[in-house]
Amino acid sequence: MTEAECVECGGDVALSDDLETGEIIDCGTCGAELEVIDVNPPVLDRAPELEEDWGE
Amino acid sequence: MTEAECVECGGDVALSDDLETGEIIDCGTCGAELEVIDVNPPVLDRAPELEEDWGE
Amino acid sequence: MTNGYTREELLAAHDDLIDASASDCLYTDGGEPREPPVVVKIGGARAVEPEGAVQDIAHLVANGRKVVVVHGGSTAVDETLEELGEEPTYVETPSGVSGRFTDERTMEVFTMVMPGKLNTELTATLRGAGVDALGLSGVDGGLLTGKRKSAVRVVEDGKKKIKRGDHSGKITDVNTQLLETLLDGGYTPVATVPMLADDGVPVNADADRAAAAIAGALGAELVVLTDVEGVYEDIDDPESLIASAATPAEFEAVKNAAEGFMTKKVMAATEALEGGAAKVIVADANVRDPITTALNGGG
Amino acid sequence: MTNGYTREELLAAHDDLIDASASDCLYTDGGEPREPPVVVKIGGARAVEPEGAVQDIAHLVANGRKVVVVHGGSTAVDETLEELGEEPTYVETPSGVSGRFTDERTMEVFTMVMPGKLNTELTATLRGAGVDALGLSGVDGGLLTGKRKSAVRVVEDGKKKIKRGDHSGKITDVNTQLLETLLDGGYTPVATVPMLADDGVPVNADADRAAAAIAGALGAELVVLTDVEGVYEDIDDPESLIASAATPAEFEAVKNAAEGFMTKKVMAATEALEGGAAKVIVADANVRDPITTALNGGG
Ligand SMILES: [Zn+2]
Ligand SMILES: [Zn+2]
Repeated sequence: MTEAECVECGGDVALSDDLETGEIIDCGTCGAELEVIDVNPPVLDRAPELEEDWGE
Repeated sequence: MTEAECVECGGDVALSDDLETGEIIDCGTCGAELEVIDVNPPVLDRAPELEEDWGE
Repeated sequence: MTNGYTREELLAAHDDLIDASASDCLYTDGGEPREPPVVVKIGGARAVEPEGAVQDIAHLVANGRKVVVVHGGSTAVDETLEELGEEPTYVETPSGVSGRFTDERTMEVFTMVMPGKLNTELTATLRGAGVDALGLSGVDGGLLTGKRKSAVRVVEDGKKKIKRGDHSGKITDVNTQLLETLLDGGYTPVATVPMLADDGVPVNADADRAAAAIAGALGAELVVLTDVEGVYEDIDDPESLIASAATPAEFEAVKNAAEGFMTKKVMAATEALEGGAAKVIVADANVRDPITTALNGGG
Repeated sequence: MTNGYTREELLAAHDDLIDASASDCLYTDGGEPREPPVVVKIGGARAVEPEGAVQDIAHLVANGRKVVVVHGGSTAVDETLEELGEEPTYVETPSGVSGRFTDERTMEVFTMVMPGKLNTELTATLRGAGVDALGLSGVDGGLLTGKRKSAVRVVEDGKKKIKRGDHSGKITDVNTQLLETLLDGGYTPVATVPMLADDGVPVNADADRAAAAIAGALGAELVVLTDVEGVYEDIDDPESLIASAATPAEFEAVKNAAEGFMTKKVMAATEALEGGAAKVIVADANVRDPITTALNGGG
């Protein structure tokens, strides 16, 4: 279990050991959705809002 | 070695044992090109003239 | 191709059609028909099996109606992927909708199957029925364009994730001038996806929504043919069929009733109406003259 | 896509082009250019690698020249056949020419690769270069039609044979009205095979001959880009290059000189001239501005 800093509020975000790139973590402090950009060391960024769309 | 009749001149056409459907035989008598329509029993017909063409 | 009709049946159907819409259909004075064009969406879940639709389209076109055909063919894409030893990738979105994840290779196969195999086949079939059909993908002449979406939100093993490398997009513009030029020239456009994204890349888009975008842009009547018989208020009660809706408000009721894969069709229908379509009908593909029947409001 | 030119180079090339044909190129009074259209045939033996051609086509179109692009891609068809576990079938004709035997399955793969993968790719690439490109197969709008040939004469193991089940044909008609409608609308048609045979079936036809048929029908100048630098009177002597021919008679000399795979290009060129093409140039694809260079008569 490691920790990282929320890019929105600066609060601590707990990270599980099976963290994956692309995973979305909710900040427990401010509720922001954070995307795991890199795993080792962990890098978080605000997860992009993406409209739901589908193809064929 | 069997024989068949030329559909053009009625002459005898000698057929080899390894005759194949689609094969073109030249009539030794009149020179007509004959297509092997069937092998057993052998059926001959005048081979169609086909313009030479190619694709991609 | 089998015709499936005797000459007498065709003539009778022809008379019916003229009777049904005599006030706004044929003009012996050479005037233009005042009816809006019809956009017919065929194929989908069970690939393209459009025999009934083909005859009906031929009939409509022979009567002077302007028709744009749109087709999908997702199943055929999966089949070809499997023949090539590739695994089709489907992902679940946060709202529970399942959708294809289109990586670069899948996109390549997608173009082979959609504008390649299926569109060529359908265009040839329509031409065989006397329709001056002309196949187009959304890339051709910039027919269907919009924003690229290379990332999607998915749910994998219960985790929310951003998945990148997707080749999909959202259609925001339709080249109606191209369609009108072709329709005026007597052609019947046969359109399919991919669309062309704003980064210049051909990408995946839902064919129902492509049909909706086209119908909206042309102010056309949209007939979406499916294997099921429309949208049901109660999906287990065949009597609860909602045959058509003419306004976004009416469609709100339909929307609430729709379940499963019909969600996409209803969403597309809503988009068509909001985009300017004259009318949207989701109808059973498996009846004789499915389009004429749908347009004449019954079965 | 990399551009390959600086802005200054593009401007200089632009000036050159205008200088070279100032008398019949740009009209500030809005008049129509008097030049015939250009049909550009790209791709072939080494599939489609058209970067130089794409820039050059964009340049020609920006200068108001009407351009129709035609592409082949036989190698890509073979690659996809192999990926699908199929063996491409080539047969030898009595006169010694090697040609593809196109059975039903091969035809299906053919439509996947030609109007599907390659045409969509090239159309998107051209659009990325600013050309309002629109892809068409010979099936679309009946662009390329003619007689079906389902049987071919072949030589197998030294025996002459009739082989049936072939999907090929001979292009006898081009829908010039469709091309002119699109050209007048500002589009650049990107055409490819299959053609549509008189029995309603899409079939294989040689892309060089398709380009020739189109050039003939439009009275266009035909530029056939190849990996070799033209036709040689003596194929082992680079000095014996025959750069162009303007009449069937001139081409008779070229014909006698052609060897190997060039035979087909020369046959196609002859057909183009006999069909009404203004000029035919077989030119090296691997130079900068290959089309402009060819049209301006040098290298
Ligand atoms: Zn936070
Ligand atoms: Zn004889």
